[in-house]
Amino acid sequence: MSRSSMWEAVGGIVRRDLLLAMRRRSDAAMSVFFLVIVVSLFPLGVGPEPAVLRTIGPGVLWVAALLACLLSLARVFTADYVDGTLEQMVLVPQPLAVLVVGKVFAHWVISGLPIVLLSPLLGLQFGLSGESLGVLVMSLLLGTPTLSMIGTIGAALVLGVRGSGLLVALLVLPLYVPVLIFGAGAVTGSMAGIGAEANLSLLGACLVLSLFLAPWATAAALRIALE
Amino acid sequence: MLQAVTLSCRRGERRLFSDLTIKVEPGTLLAVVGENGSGKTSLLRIFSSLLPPDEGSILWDGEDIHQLKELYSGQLTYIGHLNGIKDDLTPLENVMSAINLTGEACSRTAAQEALEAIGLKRPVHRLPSKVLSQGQKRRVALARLWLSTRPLWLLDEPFTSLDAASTGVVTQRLHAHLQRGGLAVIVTHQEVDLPVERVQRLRLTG
Amino acid sequence: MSVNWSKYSAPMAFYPLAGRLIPWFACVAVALMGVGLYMGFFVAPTDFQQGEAYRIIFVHVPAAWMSMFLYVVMAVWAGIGLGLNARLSFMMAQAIAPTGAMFTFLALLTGAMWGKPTWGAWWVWDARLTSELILLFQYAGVMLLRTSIDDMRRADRSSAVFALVGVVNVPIIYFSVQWWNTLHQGASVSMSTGSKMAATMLTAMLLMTLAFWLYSVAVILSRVRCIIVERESLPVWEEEPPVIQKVAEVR
Amino acid sequence: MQWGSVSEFFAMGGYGLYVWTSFVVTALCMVWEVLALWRRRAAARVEHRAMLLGGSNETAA
Repeated sequence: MSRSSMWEAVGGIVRRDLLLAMRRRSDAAMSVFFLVIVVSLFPLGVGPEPAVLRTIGPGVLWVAALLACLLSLARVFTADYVDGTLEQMVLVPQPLAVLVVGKVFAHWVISGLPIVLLSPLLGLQFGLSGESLGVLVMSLLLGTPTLSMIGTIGAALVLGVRGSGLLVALLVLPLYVPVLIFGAGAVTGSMAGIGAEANLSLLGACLVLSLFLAPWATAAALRIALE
Repeated sequence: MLQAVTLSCRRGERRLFSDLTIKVEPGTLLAVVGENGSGKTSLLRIFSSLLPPDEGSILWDGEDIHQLKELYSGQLTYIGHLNGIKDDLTPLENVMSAINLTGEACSRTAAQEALEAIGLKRPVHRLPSKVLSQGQKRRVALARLWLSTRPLWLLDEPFTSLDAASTGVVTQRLHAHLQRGGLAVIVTHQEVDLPVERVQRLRLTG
Repeated sequence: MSVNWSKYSAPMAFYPLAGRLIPWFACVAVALMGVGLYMGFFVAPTDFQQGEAYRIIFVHVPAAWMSMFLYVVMAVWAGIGLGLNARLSFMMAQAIAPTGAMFTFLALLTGAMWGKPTWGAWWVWDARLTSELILLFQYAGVMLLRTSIDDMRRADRSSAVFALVGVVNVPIIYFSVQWWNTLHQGASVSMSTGSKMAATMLTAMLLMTLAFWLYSVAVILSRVRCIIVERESLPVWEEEPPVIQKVAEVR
Repeated sequence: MQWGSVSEFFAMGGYGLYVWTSFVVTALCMVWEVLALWRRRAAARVEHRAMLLGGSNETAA
């Protein structure tokens, strides 16, 4: 149970999940495509008025990012649950919550990071200025890990439950509200010229809070799901 | 030493077993037999600490495993009814990542030797696991036994879909484990070809 | 044989106790509600700003308070259940959820009824109403998670974990929406009438809150009795408490 | 007492619709909840009797 063996275990999980994602690149690409499509639908629905698009841009981008994260949640534990690797993960001599952080990190790299990297392009579609694009990337960089953290609680709770896809949305979306408010607020704030720092630091606070609390809840939910 | 003390378990309304007390000494194996649905797998999962018993407790060297928590996990190798291998990874990657998960380093050669020991030839090591047969997948899972240094092995139907030769190899490995003072609990519907004095049988009637 | 008797006897011992308490809570609740309504409609004066519409707060505020309070109580029972593995705690949590959700719904509905004449809009995105809405979703989540899981033990524990996560969430939501409102410089509206409130208004509101609380206790206790009967498949005892000794023999 | 007549009381200074909807819906919800619980209890009782008559008298297993 030394520290090095803990890193070995967490690193092992991250390496394995990234390797699996490399083998199935289409899975990771799907949530990105989803994001692009959803975001592109809005101008078609609302109309091409640049002023309107600029106003709704931050909210639309953030809601779409949130939904893309939600869609990818089903993948976090389901395969592990079905093939038995989750049992193995629960039965290792390291604290489960720490391993969960590894799982979440890998999940974020696969499904959250592409969203962050793609967001400036999508922001251009909505006529966001250079500075606002920077804030958008920054807010997503701070916010999407929180979304992954919170989302895995829901993913663990609904493991193997019938109708889990819809249920996880119902459980997780209310928990996403603060992140959405601060994230979209940061971009709106920078556009309105009142600065994004306060919102960004609140996003950071959310990340820290979720980093401390969510893994324990997820670990508890996983143990319950495996009983 | 592994002990079950006044254990009882029920799933839903059904009582699987109650007031079960049993002791497994170092160097011996407990073979749990019984019909389908008699609670064999539940008992093994209770031993593994995955499933808390409704009553009673499991003691490892006299201490309750739910107090020991991760310390107990560090004592056991559990191979369940599910193989715990990834279809998209090769057998070699599967073995290595399974060992990594337990917090130990695993060299490529060690993993290769383990896979060869259970009769999986080199060319197979590099195929994606999804093309393997059921028996081959089971052997990939069991290859971990050749890398395990843990004193307690918990195996759920280890011989399922194995041919006679592989069954013999796994039995030999079990024997070696017991001779080194290891313990094992296995769920099986087959006879285990081990010296009588090392095997204790528990029949669950359900 | 060392058996944790408390685990089994608790729901059984609780059943008759709850049965004896329910009529008292129910009667006092009805009486207080009567007094509260009388105070609210006949003693409390007309508000000079809002006219008679303000009288909605005599149901709105108690319903909103109860919805939050019951959620916290539910989470506490859920936490006790997870910590001590006590079945009665999970049953209490299960029994509280529907009543809590009902009060949340009522708080939202009466909030809209109050908002329309006062603000001119059925719905305003202020921190309180938004938190109530999210609270309703969380109650729905707890109940749906429970009904989606067939294994009773897992249903208990999973919904308990979610209830506890929700407790952390609601204050954060409240704060974040308030923050968001200042950013958007929305109407700084608030449902409390603050210090302007006449003493009789406050009395009526507190009486109604107390009445709602007692009503909740009565309803929740009687629901927990139903749950005990359904889940333990035990007889519906009329008067006599069950003889635990005898049950022990059967087991 | 600020009400001149019964109709004035029901009018609630022009806000009758809002005030009475709030109170009536609240009352209906509570009555409905109590009735639903009463029925649930009755159902549990009937089911239990049926179980006893059905011969399975393993009450506490």
